[in-house]
Amino acid sequence: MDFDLTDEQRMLADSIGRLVTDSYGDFEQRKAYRADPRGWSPANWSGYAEMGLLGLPFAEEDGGFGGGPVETMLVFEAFGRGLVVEPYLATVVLGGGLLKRAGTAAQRATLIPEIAGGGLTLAFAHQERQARHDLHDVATTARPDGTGWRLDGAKGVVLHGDTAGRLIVSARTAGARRDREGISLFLLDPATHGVTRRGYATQDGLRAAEVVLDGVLLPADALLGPEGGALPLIEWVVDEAQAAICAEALGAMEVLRDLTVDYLKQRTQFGQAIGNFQALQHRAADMLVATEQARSMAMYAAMMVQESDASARRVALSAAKALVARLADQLGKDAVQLHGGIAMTEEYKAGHYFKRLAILAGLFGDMDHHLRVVVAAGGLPEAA
Amino acid sequence: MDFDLTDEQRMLADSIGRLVTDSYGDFEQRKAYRADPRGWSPANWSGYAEMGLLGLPFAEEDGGFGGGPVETMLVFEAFGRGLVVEPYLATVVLGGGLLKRAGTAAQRATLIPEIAGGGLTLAFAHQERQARHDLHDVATTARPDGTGWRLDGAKGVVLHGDTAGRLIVSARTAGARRDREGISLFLLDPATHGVTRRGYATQDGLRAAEVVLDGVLLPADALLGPEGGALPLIEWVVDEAQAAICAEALGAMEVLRDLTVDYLKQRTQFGQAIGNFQALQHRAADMLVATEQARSMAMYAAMMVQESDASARRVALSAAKALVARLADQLGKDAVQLHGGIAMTEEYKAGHYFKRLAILAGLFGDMDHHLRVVVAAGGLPEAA
Amino acid sequence: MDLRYTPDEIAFRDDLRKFFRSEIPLPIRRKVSEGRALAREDYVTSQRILHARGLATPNWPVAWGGQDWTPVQRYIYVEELQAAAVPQPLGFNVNMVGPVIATFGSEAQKQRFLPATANLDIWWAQGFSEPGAGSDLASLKTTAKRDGDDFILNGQKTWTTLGQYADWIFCLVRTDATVRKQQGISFILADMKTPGISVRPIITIDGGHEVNEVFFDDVRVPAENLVGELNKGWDYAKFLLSNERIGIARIGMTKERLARVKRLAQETPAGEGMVWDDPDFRRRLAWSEIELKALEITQMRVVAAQRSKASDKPDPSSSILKIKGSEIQQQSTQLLMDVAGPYAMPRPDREEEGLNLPSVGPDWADAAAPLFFNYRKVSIYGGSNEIQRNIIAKAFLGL
Amino acid sequence: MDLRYTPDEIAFRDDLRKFFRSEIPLPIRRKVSEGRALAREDYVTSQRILHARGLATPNWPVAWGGQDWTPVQRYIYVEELQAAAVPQPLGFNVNMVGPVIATFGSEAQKQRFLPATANLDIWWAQGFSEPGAGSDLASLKTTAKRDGDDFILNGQKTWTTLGQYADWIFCLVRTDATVRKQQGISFILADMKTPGISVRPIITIDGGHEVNEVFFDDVRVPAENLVGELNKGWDYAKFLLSNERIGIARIGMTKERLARVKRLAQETPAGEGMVWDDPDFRRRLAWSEIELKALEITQMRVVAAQRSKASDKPDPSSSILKIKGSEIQQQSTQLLMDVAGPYAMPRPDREEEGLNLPSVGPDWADAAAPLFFNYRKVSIYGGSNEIQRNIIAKAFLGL
Repeated sequence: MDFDLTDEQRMLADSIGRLVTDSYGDFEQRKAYRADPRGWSPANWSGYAEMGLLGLPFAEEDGGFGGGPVETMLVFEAFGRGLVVEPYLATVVLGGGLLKRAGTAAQRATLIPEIAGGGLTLAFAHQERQARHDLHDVATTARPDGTGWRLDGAKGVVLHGDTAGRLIVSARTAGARRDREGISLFLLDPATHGVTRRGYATQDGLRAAEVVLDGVLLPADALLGPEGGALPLIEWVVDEAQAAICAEALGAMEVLRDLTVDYLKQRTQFGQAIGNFQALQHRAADMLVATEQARSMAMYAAMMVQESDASARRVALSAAKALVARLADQLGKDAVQLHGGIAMTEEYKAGHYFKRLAILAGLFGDMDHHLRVVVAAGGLPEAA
Repeated sequence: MDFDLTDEQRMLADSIGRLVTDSYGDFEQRKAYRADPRGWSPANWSGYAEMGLLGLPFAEEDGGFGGGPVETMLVFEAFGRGLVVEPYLATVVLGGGLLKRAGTAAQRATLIPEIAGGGLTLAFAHQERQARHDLHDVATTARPDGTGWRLDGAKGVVLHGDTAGRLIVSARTAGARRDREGISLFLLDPATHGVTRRGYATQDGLRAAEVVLDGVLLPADALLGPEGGALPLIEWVVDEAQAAICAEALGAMEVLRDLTVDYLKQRTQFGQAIGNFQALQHRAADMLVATEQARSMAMYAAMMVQESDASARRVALSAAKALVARLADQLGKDAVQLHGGIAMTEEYKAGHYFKRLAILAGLFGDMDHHLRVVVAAGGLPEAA
Repeated sequence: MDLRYTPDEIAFRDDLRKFFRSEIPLPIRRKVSEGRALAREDYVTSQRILHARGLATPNWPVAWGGQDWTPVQRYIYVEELQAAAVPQPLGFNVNMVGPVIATFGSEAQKQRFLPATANLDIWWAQGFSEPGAGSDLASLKTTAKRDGDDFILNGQKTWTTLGQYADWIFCLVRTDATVRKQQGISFILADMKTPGISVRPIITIDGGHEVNEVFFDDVRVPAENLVGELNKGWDYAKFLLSNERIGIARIGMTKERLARVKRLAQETPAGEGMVWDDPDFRRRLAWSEIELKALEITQMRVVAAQRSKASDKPDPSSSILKIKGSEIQQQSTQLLMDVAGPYAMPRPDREEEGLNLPSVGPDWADAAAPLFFNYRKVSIYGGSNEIQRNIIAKAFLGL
Repeated sequence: MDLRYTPDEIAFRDDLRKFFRSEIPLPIRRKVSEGRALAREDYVTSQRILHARGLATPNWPVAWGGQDWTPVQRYIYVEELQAAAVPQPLGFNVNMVGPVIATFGSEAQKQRFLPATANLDIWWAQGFSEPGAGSDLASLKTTAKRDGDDFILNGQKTWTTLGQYADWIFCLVRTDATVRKQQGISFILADMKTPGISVRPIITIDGGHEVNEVFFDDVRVPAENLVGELNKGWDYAKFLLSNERIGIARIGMTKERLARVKRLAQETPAGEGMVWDDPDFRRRLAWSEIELKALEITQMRVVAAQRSKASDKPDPSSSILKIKGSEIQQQSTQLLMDVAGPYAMPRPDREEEGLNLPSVGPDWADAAAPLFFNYRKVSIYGGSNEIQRNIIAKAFLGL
């Protein structure tokens, strides 16, 4: 049993922390990044590349740094602290996670160095409107067409899909809409004829896109991974994304807790700092309890995402997500309430943390959904 | 729309309030009543008879006073305030409710004056161990035997079944264990051969019994109400009991709230009354909010129990019970917590209110059960 | 004791119900129902239709356009208005400055302001809150100094709701700094076009422009704009704030929203079926409905107590209605956001994208998250829920 | 970072697991599992079995029978002990007075008391709480006045857990009333048989006799029974109370209880099926399991921090473990009561009924409600959860 970081991990955490403080320490900077037509900062992206973050989870032989879930946790906790807007989850965790596991040697050799170098971003176009939180619910079809494929369908709320240089699209090569078998992945250039993207801002200040695929013709080698057998891989990568989200929520919760405590110390009312009022003190104390419980669950998620038994892994990640979502929701609401009106304003930071937490809580399945997964499994997996 | 009591109702409430204060105002009295072998006070019972409470809900032509659910609500709120231990729910609401609706003229003419006069108590032996909260789950059988009936089965947690002068027993005259049709009621003397009762104290200081029916032979006229068609009647009477329970819980909650507020004013710690601490003040405020919400739901229950549409009635009563159970549970726990150790002692009143509330919350179905009824119905019934 | 309305009350309710649904334009009511911001014209249109029928200011003195309704009728009016998603007549006009002028104003002030206020010819803003005051309203710092026939105002107000549309503002100002803070406050009216008044928008986290800061920089206001007596403003403010207990919990509105949430849940696909098939969702919705039912009866009890004139002693009902009402309103917006699911996320910038594009998700879904964000305010404003708990503990429990 | 134990730790765990389950009598462990009161002999039997293997006082100095374990080993020990439903070695002996005597006592005191304390030849009671003091422990009023070679004790202690079994009692007493309240307190030992000591049972709402009042009426105690220095008792009390952070949350015990709740729910009929088939029940159980998992990792982090010696600065972990640990323990007793359903109600008086009757409901069910009632204490004692929140707010958040 070991809860210490290695020296390398500690150095990584320090470096990312400094980088995020430099680029996001002044909240006005974030507004400027969002004002870029991309919705994020190419300069920051280059910075991440220089620090090696964009190649972090890829194997060294593919041009990466061989980082694991703990490293990803450290990155996302820092990103959560800064409310970072760059497409790291979309590119490195989701897109990169699929690519590194399903890509052929040729695909990996071409694309991973490009990603690690900052020249290429990815997005994972999977979510469909009817599916809600069910990863196996895919109506988009990929039919054999000559030697290649023809894709038809629509994907929604594709994180950073508007600016991605490549899309990884899930489509059904066999089976019915809700079958677990028959789902395949395709790697495609969004400039391909028949692909329409409509990008938009999201409620938390990031970006996403609707993607329509209308008779998109792809060559045979656009297939990424096993034909019809992509679901376990998708589930694994989405679990990795959940672990990252737990860590990101933790970082955001900690900042929001500290903002709130500072505000309670500074704000005076009825002739004294409102932090003197015991009812507010106790809610601040509950915020500390919540962040510590969230930290434990983010660590649990990072450790359990490596679990070889897929069903145990899925249940553990759902447990982590359910609790982090509940804690993030309560802490976000309490932070706004304890601040009062100021947290309702666009100018002040706190409301943005609250909004990001509200969106993170629902990303890839909300609390109810993930609790149901745990309930259906009869409870948490037994420890090894 | 009218939320006023009539003058008669107000007078009734005042009289019961005085009676309960006289007989239960000193908590030591209650201990003495419980020490009686019956577990309750025959003297109090006579007092209720003298005041007309024991004939309250019966029709005047049957020897009663024609009171309705509002009168019952007033009685039970007062009983809740006193933590009254007498078998009023068992005798008047449950037994009496069945008797007045299902009894023949002869049965009513014989028994109701006896009940109203205080000479006879009843108990409703319905609950079975496998049924839990499902009123239609009856395994006890009643088979034709000569001109009469033969009953076999076991009934559990029969409220005040140990001292009742007559039992009303549900048994299946047709159908399978969980059929809605085929349930009948029988009126019997517990001294009948084949009836075994095992009485015991309950966790809240009242009494109940296990009743075993082993080849109990009854005459034909022991049948109470329509053969095989008793379920709607049972549901109605249990709904009336739920309305009474909501009112009783309200009364107990109000006393427990006031006890807690008084304690906060008197108890000093760290050199001041603990009622000066804002975190405790806010929880006391929440106790006031809870009692007001519970009062509204007790009134809702009293009004909706008269609803002619049985399914609307059942959903409304489940809604009332679910919320009152939730509020009672939270208030009871908070009251103990705010008191601290003293509320953990058998000597002091508060813990007894807490325990009674905990038991009332689960009586005839717990919060989860009743919420499920509301959910299954798609929500609350529309107002007329 | 009877939950049901009398036949007269039913007739009254049905009349209002019909009027609201047939006369107030549907596009306006749809905006209210979806929780979208209304344009100035929407408020004006709606209020003038109501006023033409005597339905804009029922709580005013009959002489000034009020209705001599029973408490139950007033209750029915508010509930039906909200249930039909009719914009409430502008509160600053009809519940706040109107009653104050009608009660404490001079005859000249009544003649000048009341008819225009009722018809929304004058749009009023409320100048109470100040930065740094928050829940401690009486610590306000904006000053009014007498100078000949004028007062000169200096200071800053904030959280001025819809102040961007205002023609006039009613303000609490400090006219005596030497006495206890509540005793040196006056109630004064100012034309928003007066030189020295400037308005700065506050954009809220939902992206909306609903509130403002209002700055007073040597603003010269005629002394005749003082309402009532000098230094009695705190009394008028208390009168005004206690004026309208009915409606504080917004029960009719929440009922309407919960019914809409239910309808949308039944129409929104989720995996094998619809969101409605999810028992956890329905359980949470059922709790909101049940709690709302209890609160509705609590409110009816307050109404009944008003009728039976037993309401002279202070009671904690406003605080209870505020606490539970705000909690259930917030639950309702949470449920709506949950129905939207992933499509609560898009926040397309219509300006940038082009206004003719269809909505990204279901056409109601983009309003869900902003409404959820926006509604955090309801447990903060008008005396935060913490302040309400203080009031209950101190004033009613004696702690 | 790794959740898993090392092979050595696994071997250590497996040894303990086997020992606990094979050597501690099953009837005793079953009582613990069902949450029933233990007899004095149960504690003694169990502790002597443990002590014979060096497992009763692992946290003591090795010279006095302790084990030189790593923090992870100590953690495993506590978890396995609880998971096997082994009675904890008597806390008053092994976590409280034992370490105080070992650290601050005289050599004579060590010789006299430590072996007997470890083997439960002496049963100790704790004389800290007083009526009227509650969470403000330092305001205690029991006095010890020097008189020749003795101290004379007068006053009253309360909430003295299992005091009815005690041979000796360790007390905090006031030896100087002229200084700040924390500075005039001493730590003294008294034989319960000393004239002037009387014990009155406190029956709790679960019907149990677990706590007592202890009265001191001119009780003459030899001065050699003073531990450490005069007027330093508060320091020893703080040492004692901070002594054992691991185990405060009782995670192993709650895990065992939740597993049992799950098993019973799978066996208890409810309508068509079993209680286990009720999704609402399972949802609540799942939340408890999940929260417990998070708390378990929080506790492991505390253990890890102890190992890495980074734990010298104060941290809020004890308060967090206390708050969440007590909440989840209470949830577990609520769940058990819910499984019992209607059969949580019977409370047969075995004395009156005759002890040979079978249980009224399922044989475990009559213990469910008393346990639920009894466990309200866990958020009250040892510094109520309100006090814990004060500590977090003041000491760690600087509020």
